[in-house]
Amino acid sequence: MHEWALAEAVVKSAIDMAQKKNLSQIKLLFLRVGEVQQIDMEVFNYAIKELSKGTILENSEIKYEIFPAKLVCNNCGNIWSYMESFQGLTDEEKEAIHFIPETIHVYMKCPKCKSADFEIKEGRGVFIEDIK
Amino acid sequence: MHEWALAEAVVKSAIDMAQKKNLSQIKLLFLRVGEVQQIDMEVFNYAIKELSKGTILENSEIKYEIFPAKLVCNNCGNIWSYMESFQGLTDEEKEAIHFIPETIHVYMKCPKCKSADFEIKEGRGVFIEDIK
Amino acid sequence: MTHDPRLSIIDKRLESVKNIIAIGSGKGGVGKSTFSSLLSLFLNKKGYKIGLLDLDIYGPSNHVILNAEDKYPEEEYGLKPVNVNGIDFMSIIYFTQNKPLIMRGKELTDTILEIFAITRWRDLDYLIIDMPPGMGEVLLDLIRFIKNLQFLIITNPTKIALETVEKLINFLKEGNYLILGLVENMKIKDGNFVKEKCQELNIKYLGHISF
Amino acid sequence: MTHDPRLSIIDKRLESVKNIIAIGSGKGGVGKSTFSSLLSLFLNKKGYKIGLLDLDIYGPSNHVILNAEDKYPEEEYGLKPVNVNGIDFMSIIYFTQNKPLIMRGKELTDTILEIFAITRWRDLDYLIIDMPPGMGEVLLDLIRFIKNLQFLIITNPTKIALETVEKLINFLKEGNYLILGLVENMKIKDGNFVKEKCQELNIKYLGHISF
Ligand SMILES: Nc1ncnc2c1ncn2[C@@H]1O[C@H](COP(=O)(O)OP(=O)(O)O)[C@@H](O)[C@H]1O
Ligand SMILES: Nc1ncnc2c1ncn2[C@@H]1O[C@H](COP(=O)(O)OP(=O)(O)O)[C@@H](O)[C@H]1O
Ligand SMILES: [Mg+2]
Ligand SMILES: [Mg+2]
Ligand SMILES: [Mg+2]
Ligand SMILES: [Mg+2]
Ligand code: NI
Ligand code: NI
Ligand SMILES: [Zn+2]
Ligand SMILES: [Zn+2]
Repeated sequence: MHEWALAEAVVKSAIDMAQKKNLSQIKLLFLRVGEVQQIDMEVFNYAIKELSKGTILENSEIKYEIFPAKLVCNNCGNIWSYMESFQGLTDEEKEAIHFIPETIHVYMKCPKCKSADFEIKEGRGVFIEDIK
Repeated sequence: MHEWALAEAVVKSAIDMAQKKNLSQIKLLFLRVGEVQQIDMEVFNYAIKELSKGTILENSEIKYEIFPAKLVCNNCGNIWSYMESFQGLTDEEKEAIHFIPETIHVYMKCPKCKSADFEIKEGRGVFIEDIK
Repeated sequence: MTHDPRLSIIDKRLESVKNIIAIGSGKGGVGKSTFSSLLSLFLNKKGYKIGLLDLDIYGPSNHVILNAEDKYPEEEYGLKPVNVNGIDFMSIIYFTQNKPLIMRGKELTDTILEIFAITRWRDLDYLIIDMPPGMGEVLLDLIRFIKNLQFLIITNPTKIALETVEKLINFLKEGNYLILGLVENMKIKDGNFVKEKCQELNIKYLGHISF
Repeated sequence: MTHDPRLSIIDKRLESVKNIIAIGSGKGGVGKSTFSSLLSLFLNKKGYKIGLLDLDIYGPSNHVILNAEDKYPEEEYGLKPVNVNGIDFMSIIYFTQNKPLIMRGKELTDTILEIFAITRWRDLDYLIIDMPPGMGEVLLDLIRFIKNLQFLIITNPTKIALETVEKLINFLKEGNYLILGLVENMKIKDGNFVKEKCQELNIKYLGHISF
């Protein structure tokens, strides 16, 4: 349900951006959604639609690109996919990362060298890629 | 004179890199030198030559690319050139930055918003770009 | 033209907060967290609506001082802060199971942005922000992202602490950030040198707390 | 294939240093700097050759404790640490005129790398490294770049401090880093709970220092 908070941020941002671009109506909203937060896309999409009602974002097409997450170890250089480590997490751990992705450093280690000092190189957060 | 310390790092790195590449002799060493540290290129070049004697780096061609420094303000987004602010520094301040470039945050501000929270986007340090 | 939507929502999340006060020092161990918790309790007793946000990501402490370890923020169109003795409280501790959380600076920025983007503060008279020591991302990002931020500085009466506290004060003054004043904590013997330092730095001496 | 040559020279710069001991805590204000300085003086008196490196970039303190403010490192094929009462001392303070130095984490990494790359330590029995609070770049980069690093942990005997100190210890233990033991600083009243915590965490209790 905190997907609503993220949706609200997206809707507000999109409208702000449209105003800067002098758009009177948003035809397309293009979002990049990283897999780290495991966002519930159904809730998220529904929330965006609901919050768009009565705004210049209403009725616009929304395109989502789900971005696989790439983790890079600062210690040994190893690169691995989020999903590789995701399986081993408990529900509680998944939920913590769902809210604050950086808590990943509490619950995951580099599979090669066991370091917690790695970077979420790709696949973190929600970004607006484009509006039209 | 601390250019010798930097030269020593370059020589050691170049030789290490050559060994990894299985080169028996280095023909070309290509260095990128940022302008932030205001390295004395004459001393630096002399030091590299001296320290290379008797190594696989001896007699190699050394190419330098001096990189102008670009500063980007994290606060207002302003981008400016290092040289713009460099003129206003005292000798003591220049020397501090010469040794530890990050002390630039003590002595320079964004010319537009006066924030010290800016990034040395380009032109920091010495890098080996290539060896052949 | 990739845009991070969190940047657009922070103002909205804080729009019902009348005052935002960051408890800072630059120096560690001078009582920032103890003071943040006690100030929150005190103002709450006085009838003000108080929020307390622990932004010491590596070493959160307020949950210990307030004994708020067994609660959890509720999910409700975002996250609702935990209610502790009438104070609305948020801390990274609710996501770490009290285990070590290391991270680099860029990720501190992301953590702070995320917390501000998803935490739903209700109407507050004061949001107290407990800061970590240092002058890195947490300080720089608070300044960057939070409007109308006011600073309250804490020190202890030692030369070692003031050496660092003075740096924070000078940094804030140079940037024209609002400093409410300085609190001298852990005072043991009589002496005026912190008060005099305040005069020298032209900031308000707010009083002392005994050791 | 851009390469940072500093990474290749650090080992060489430290090759004549027999022991490298990082004084850490995670928590601020527990006496890391005071202890680092006093340990350095003590070991030096015992006849050991000692280097002391202050890596608390935002809040360096050892120059105050050692009264080493009026010296300056000499340039000699790099930088020669300052000699303070026989100790070889290096600190960011020599480059900041004691003014505020803010920076973000990535730049902390660069600062530390630069200091290690250009500082020429002579033969040393011990290099003592005074660490800042927190578990960010300074900790992570020391671990990453410095071989044979040993940690000595300091805490004060309060629940608040231990809450954070425990996190550092657990992090180091998980990574199999060498912990020499823990020093209990600022002890006021009798009590064994820090000692007991050491047993629980399976690390050596090295002793206490009174407040
Ligand atoms: N006025 C005081 N008298 C005695 N001890 C104090 C006082 N204020 C704080 N402390 C203690 O000092 C230590 C550091 O306090 P803390 O609030 O954690 O500081 P910070 O948040 O600045 O690191 C804690 O152990 C705390 O209990
Ligand atoms: N054993 C002690 N008794 C009394 N005060 C101490 C003791 N050790 C340190 N202090 C004081 O505590 C404060 C914090 O010490 P400091 O060495 O700066 O800690 P840190 O480096 O961990 O932040 C300083 O004001 C210092 O003088
Ligand atoms: Mg604290
Ligand atoms: Mg001084
Ligand atoms: Mg210290
Ligand atoms: Mg606990
Ligand atoms: Ni959710
Ligand atoms: Ni030089
Ligand atoms: Zn690894
Ligand atoms: Zn600016």
